[in-house]
Amino acid sequence: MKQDPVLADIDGLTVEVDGQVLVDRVGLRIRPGTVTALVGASGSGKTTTGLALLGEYPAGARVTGEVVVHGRIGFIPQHPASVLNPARRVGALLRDMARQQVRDLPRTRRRAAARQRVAEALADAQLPDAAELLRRYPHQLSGGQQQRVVLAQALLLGARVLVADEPTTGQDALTKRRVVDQLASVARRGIAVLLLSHDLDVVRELADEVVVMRGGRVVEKGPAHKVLENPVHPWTRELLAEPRTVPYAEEGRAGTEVLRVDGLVAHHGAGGSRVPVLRVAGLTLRTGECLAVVGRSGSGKTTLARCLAGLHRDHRGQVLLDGEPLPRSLRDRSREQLAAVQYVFQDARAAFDGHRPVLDQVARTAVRLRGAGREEATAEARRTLADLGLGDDLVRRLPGLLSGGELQRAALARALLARPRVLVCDEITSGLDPVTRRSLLDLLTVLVRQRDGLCVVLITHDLDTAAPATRIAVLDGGEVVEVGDREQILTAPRHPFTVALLRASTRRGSAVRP
Amino acid sequence: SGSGPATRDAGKDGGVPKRGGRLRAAFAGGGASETLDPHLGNLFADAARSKALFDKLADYGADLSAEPRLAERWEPNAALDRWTVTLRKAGFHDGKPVTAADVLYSYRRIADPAKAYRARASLEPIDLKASRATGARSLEFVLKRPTAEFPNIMAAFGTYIVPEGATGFDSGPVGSGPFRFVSFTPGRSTVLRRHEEYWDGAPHLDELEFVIANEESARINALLGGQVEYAHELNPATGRAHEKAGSIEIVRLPNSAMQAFAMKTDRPPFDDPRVREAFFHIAGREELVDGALSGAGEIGNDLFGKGYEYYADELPQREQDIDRARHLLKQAGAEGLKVTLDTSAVAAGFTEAAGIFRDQAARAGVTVEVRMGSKDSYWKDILDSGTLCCYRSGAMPIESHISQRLLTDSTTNATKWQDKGFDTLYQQAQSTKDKAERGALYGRMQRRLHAEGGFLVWGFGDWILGVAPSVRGVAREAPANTLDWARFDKVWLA
Amino acid sequence: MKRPGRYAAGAAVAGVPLALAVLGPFFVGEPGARAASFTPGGGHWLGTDFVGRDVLDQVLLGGRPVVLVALAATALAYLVALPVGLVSALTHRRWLEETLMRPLDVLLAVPSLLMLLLVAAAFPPGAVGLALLVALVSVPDAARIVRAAAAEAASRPAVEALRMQGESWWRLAVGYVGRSILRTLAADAGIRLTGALYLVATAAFLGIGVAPDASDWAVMVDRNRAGLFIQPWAVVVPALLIVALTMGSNLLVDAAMEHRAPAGRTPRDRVRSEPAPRAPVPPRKGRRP
Amino acid sequence: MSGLRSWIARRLLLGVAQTVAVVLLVFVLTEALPGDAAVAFAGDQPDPERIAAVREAMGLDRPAHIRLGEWVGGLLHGDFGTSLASGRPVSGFLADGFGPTVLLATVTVLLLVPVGVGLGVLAARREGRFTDRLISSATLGVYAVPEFALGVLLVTVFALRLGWFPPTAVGYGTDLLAHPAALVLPVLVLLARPVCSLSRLVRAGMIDALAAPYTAHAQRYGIPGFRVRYAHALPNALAPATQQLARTVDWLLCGVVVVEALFVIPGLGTVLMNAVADRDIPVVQGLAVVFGLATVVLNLGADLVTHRLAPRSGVAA
Ligand SMILES: Nc1ncnc2c1ncn2[C@@H]1O[C@H](COP(=O)(O)OP(=O)(O)OP(=O)(O)O)[C@@H](O)[C@H]1O
Ligand SMILES: Nc1ncnc2c1ncn2[C@@H]1O[C@H](COP(=O)(O)OP(=O)(O)OP(=O)(O)O)[C@@H](O)[C@H]1O
Ligand SMILES: [Mg+2]
Ligand SMILES: [Mg+2]
Repeated sequence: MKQDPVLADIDGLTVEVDGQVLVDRVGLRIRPGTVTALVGASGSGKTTTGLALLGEYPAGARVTGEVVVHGRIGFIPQHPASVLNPARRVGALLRDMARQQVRDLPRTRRRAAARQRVAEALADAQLPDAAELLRRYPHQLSGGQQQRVVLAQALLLGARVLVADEPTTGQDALTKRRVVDQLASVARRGIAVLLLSHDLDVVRELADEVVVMRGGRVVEKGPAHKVLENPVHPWTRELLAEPRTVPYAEEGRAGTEVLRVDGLVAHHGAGGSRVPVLRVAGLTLRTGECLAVVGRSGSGKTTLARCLAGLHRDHRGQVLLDGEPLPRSLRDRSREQLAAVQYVFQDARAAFDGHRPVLDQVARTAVRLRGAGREEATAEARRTLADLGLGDDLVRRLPGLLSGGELQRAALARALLARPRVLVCDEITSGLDPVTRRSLLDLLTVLVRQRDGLCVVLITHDLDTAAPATRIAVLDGGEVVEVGDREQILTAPRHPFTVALLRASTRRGSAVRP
Repeated sequence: SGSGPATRDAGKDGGVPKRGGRLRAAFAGGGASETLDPHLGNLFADAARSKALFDKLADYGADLSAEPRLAERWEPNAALDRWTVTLRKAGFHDGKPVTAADVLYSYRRIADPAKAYRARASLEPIDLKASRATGARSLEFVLKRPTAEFPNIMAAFGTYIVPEGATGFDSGPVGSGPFRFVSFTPGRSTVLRRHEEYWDGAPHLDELEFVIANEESARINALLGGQVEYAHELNPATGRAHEKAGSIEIVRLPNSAMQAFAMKTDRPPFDDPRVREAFFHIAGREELVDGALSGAGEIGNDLFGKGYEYYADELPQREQDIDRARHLLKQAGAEGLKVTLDTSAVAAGFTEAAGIFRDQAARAGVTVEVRMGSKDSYWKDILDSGTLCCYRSGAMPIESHISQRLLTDSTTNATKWQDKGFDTLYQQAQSTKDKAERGALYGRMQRRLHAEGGFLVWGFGDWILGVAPSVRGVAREAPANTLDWARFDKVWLA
Repeated sequence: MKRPGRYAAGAAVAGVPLALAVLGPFFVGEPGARAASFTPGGGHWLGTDFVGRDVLDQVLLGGRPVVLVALAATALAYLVALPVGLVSALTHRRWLEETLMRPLDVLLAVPSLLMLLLVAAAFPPGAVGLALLVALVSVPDAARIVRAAAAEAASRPAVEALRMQGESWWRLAVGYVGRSILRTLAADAGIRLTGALYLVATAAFLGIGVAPDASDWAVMVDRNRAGLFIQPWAVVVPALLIVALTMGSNLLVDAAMEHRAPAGRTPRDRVRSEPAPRAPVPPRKGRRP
Repeated sequence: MSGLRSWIARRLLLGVAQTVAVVLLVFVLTEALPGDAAVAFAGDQPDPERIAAVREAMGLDRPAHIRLGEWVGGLLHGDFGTSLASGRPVSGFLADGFGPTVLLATVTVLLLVPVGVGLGVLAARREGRFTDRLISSATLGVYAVPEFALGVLLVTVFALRLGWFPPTAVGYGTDLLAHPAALVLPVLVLLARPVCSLSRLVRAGMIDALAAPYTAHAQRYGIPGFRVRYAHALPNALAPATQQLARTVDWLLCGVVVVEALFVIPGLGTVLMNAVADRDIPVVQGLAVVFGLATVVLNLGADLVTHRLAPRSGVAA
């Protein structure tokens, strides 16, 4: 082996499961101090390649090729919740890791030193005032907070190689900025970063090398500026195309009111530590419109969505469907009410039953909520899934065998099968490459425009995704600071927070357009 | 009767009795509600402790005849309804002599109707109001009717003599027995020390400790492990296992426990003597003894008290005869008879015997359904209800057996054997002074019972003890409940 | 990663008692006359038992009731415990949970001896009394274990998603939560089976269910204990068969449960104790075809 | 936190009600048993006149609810009443039985937890391999051997053959601590079954926990294997085992009749056996109070742990 500074080397890696090739002769070299970005369509084998560095492969996989890694690897998985221990407080692993690192110090100073390190790592991961956070359990964090905790773990580890699988998907624009800065400084410290991302802004900003994958193969690779500015492969070009701007909903087709939120105050925790995390004085959804909810990570977007869906009982105020108050808990909602308000979970992997094929699970919605026959439901599920780019052989697998983005689409399909009147989508595009995202949003557009009465609540961090919405609600610290038509919010934001948010997501060359 | 079997055995055991040492004896007990009150005792452990601490006026010999103890002599009047008893010179542990007043106090205490002491029924024939002390050591018992077997009353279970006025017995009971009190923890242990001035000669042992171990295997393990020197009440199987091994000695006290099935003679189907006889013929006694007693015992002949005084030896041994049984049942119109046999885990061998008998009866075309009862209330339950049940009795004189169980007014008449002629015979015997004549009367009674009684006595179980090899002077012939059973004043450690 | 031999050990061990239980009764001859109890030899291959019957015959006869009774008893216990445990884990109504679970706690606190005695006194011997007894004694325990195991699974987002789909309670409780805790349930049931078996023996002794001299391995073990040292076979053979049955069936269940974790990406060699590599890891080479 | 506190407070209140229910149930059960203290006292001399006299002397001729009421009245003043069979105070019975029982239970649990959990974790790590099979077979084998047989076997080998330990605790009284050797065999017998049930449950939970991504994650991040297993994976596997442990402790506290009898340890089990046999209702009721409280506290403890180990539960919609 030559004396080069390669920290991780993947050579001719092929991963096959049951004769199906997930990754085909992939080669990669990761050098200290550089960021190598792996981009590509959803399901193109990014995660599989990244996990190979960790020595993890799908169960029953045939692996050929060579993977060599020097030193310890940090890992930020696509679904951070999966690596957070549900029975332990968030701080437990961090503290254990820190303790490992201060073993050489005199006993008396260890505690303080360990605490110090944890605090630093958390700060680096953009989790300020974390002392309180450390005492929480993973489920008590928002999606973005979970992601940052996992990032903090990786930073604390002091790994020489960092595999970051979609590290910014769950973050708002402001936080994303800082995370990106943090990753950059990590790289500057000589750590090799393998960035698996759909977020081309992030890739643009961070990557030294870009590897473009499609269908398990590397279609193009090279220095970042070369690949991004002068893509050779048509697929790369497609990936880099501009985001859509066509509004989701038909303009000016002001529908009737479907859902109204009245004096909502939602709490988390129980008893004395019950804290209000969300206040919505009033919010109305009309047929045929699409409301985007944006805001910082942890601002209460998911909580709002869960209140609507009947998944968060602990709230005051009312959610009214057609003027009728909806029961707080979805257990008390009738089938019609359940079908009317559907929620697509932020963490798609956790929301599927690992034991049953995806197709079956998706089809069940139609069976249970619309009384469709089994066959009929399956056929419809298959159609909907296909519309979302998920082939038949794919959806007959167990959820564990699907990629992150694939699962996200399946989750959307599951909700769609209810023919909901209000569809609440929590970060459904975060795991998707621009191409897939575009087609998914196109589909949504078709639905909003065609299906009479459907209205969509789109929770997102991505202003590109939010921009075509009919209206946009901006959440900060649990308060709705601003709601308005897209034009107004994007061009004439009133609240300083909205301004900050917009500024943060302004990217090189192109501002967000109405 | 002078020297008891214990002293006889001491010679056989070899060597001259050695003084000293502490013997630990393991008994099954009654837990934290145990008491040292000799009149309250119910269990073997109580009986053994009472025997060590107290004395009775008389006690049973190996053949269940009464032997004088605190009473030196007894003499009836001609009508057999007044008995003069002379006490021997004996002292309580506190140095006071045993007097006639103590005896009267003790008997009156037992007979107190409010207290329901177990021995009260035994003392029933005595008119305690009329009885009186005639001197410091002599007294006259006035009886309600002629009672030839009055000495049996003085030897009856639980008729211990306590000092006049004694009430509390748990801390520092005072008796006249061979051992004096040291300590007592109910359900665990009782420690006693030699009473040097004991009238029958001071015990050889310095100290005697009764420890309670309810589980048989615990008793045998404690014995094998050297934690106790004497283990009371072992299983026949345990006996067999250790008999030849040599590490401990197995002592079998024969004829200790009568095993029987009791048929209620006052109700169908057993009100027909032919059915009773058929059942006598159904029983395969060897099979029952081998199976239910694991061979540790002898077969019975449907009579109580094998080997005891007055036992009707001459009657032919009854054998299993299924054909005859079938024939008798047919005669009685009881073909395809169905009976329920009550049993319970209350005594060793009961459930086993029930199962075996069920199979034997099946061969005679009788369906026996075995019903398990609660062991805590078994004796009460079978007394009046049911038709057929497992029955057991410890050793007692044949006369007591009859008076307690077979007379019209007997309190525990489990066979409901109520027969005027039989009662008369009994009264006749009680008014007969001559022993041989009396024996003849008992013989007549037993013939009737053998022919048509309600007890199907199929066997007599051995009482099995285990002792450490160093223990000498343990009686080998005394059935349980007799004088030499669980008697420790003649025991010594080699 | 299928190992064909993984069922072998369990099957081999459980096979003997199961075969005996199924086929044994066909090989029993007419019961001969009884011999003395606890005698070895004498034409009896395994000697005689506490009432002088042939031990071999008893062994051949005694398997069927054991297997049937223990299985039925455990099944019955779970039939009650599973719904109770799952309902209380899945409900968000505290009062419902308390109503279901607290009375069971009361049952738990009543000494089982007393329970046994009472059932013995109150019910005629027979399958009903026995079933009731085993249910009474095992249900509270089992329900608490089900409840504890289900608590985590019942709070997963997947359950929320199923609710969102309007899935039936059964589907949710049995299809998802039950399935997620299957391994724990299997472990508990496997153990409970053996417990039930000896409970039957104790009950038999107190007069519930089967006769105290029934041909039943567990009853044999219990009732022949007095003769352990003179005729050990009467205890040892049925005890060994019960041990084999317990061990074999549990090993079979273990084998069936092997790698039942939902498929997904797992490290090649599953996570074991080996510390993560610190120094350069040796190259992980895949097999070249 | 205070939500938890109010939950505990409510459970304790419920616990009092439960204990009352236990006492009532036990009273009814004991009353329902055939025979009463007088019958039990009469034994094989069930002379009806005598039984009636005893009944009167014991006050059993009064209606059951009056006797219960009197007993409850006494209990409110901290008086457990007096035993029917011996006339001694019930509290004495309880105090006597409590010492040995608590000692045995403590020693057993102190050994049980590390051994049971350790074996379960080890078996889970080696799932399907030789070690797993060995541990499973051995514990299951021991489990399937009845207690008395195991006890007799241990006594025969270790006490009678080898002479290492005394075969029973006969004659040692309540002061078992002074004779630690006498505790070894009983504790071994007591351990046999719980070790199996505990380790099987831990194993079952641990297999899934060890395969979970969070465990791999902790391991990947250089946490020593021991800590990964016991501090990170184990909590996810422990809830059912905790319930099992509570049941075990309950069983240990409420009287391990066979072991007490086999080794002559006069604990609460023996007290209960005798009291039931004597139909000594005040003693049985006294025990019911103790058992009821023990069960309530233990179940509450176990539920707290379960709650703590599944923190997400309770917030579900
Ligand atoms: N165990 C498995 N068996 C079979 N196919 C699998 C398995 N695991 C993943 N796949 C398939 O392999 C392909 C690549 O998956 P991978 O997770 O690497 O994609 P990805 O590039 O990370 O996608 P995304 O951006 O959606 O996360 C997907 O189509 C997925 O369905
Ligand atoms: N169970 C809980 N207990 C206590 N606090 C909680 C709990 N769940 C969420 N929170 C807190 O409530 C706030 C709002 O959470 P929510 O999940 O709604 O955020 P979000 O806007 O969806 O964020 P993200 O974009 O990161 O997903 C966060 O600060 C989070 O830490
Ligand atoms: Mg991926
Ligand atoms: Mg969120």
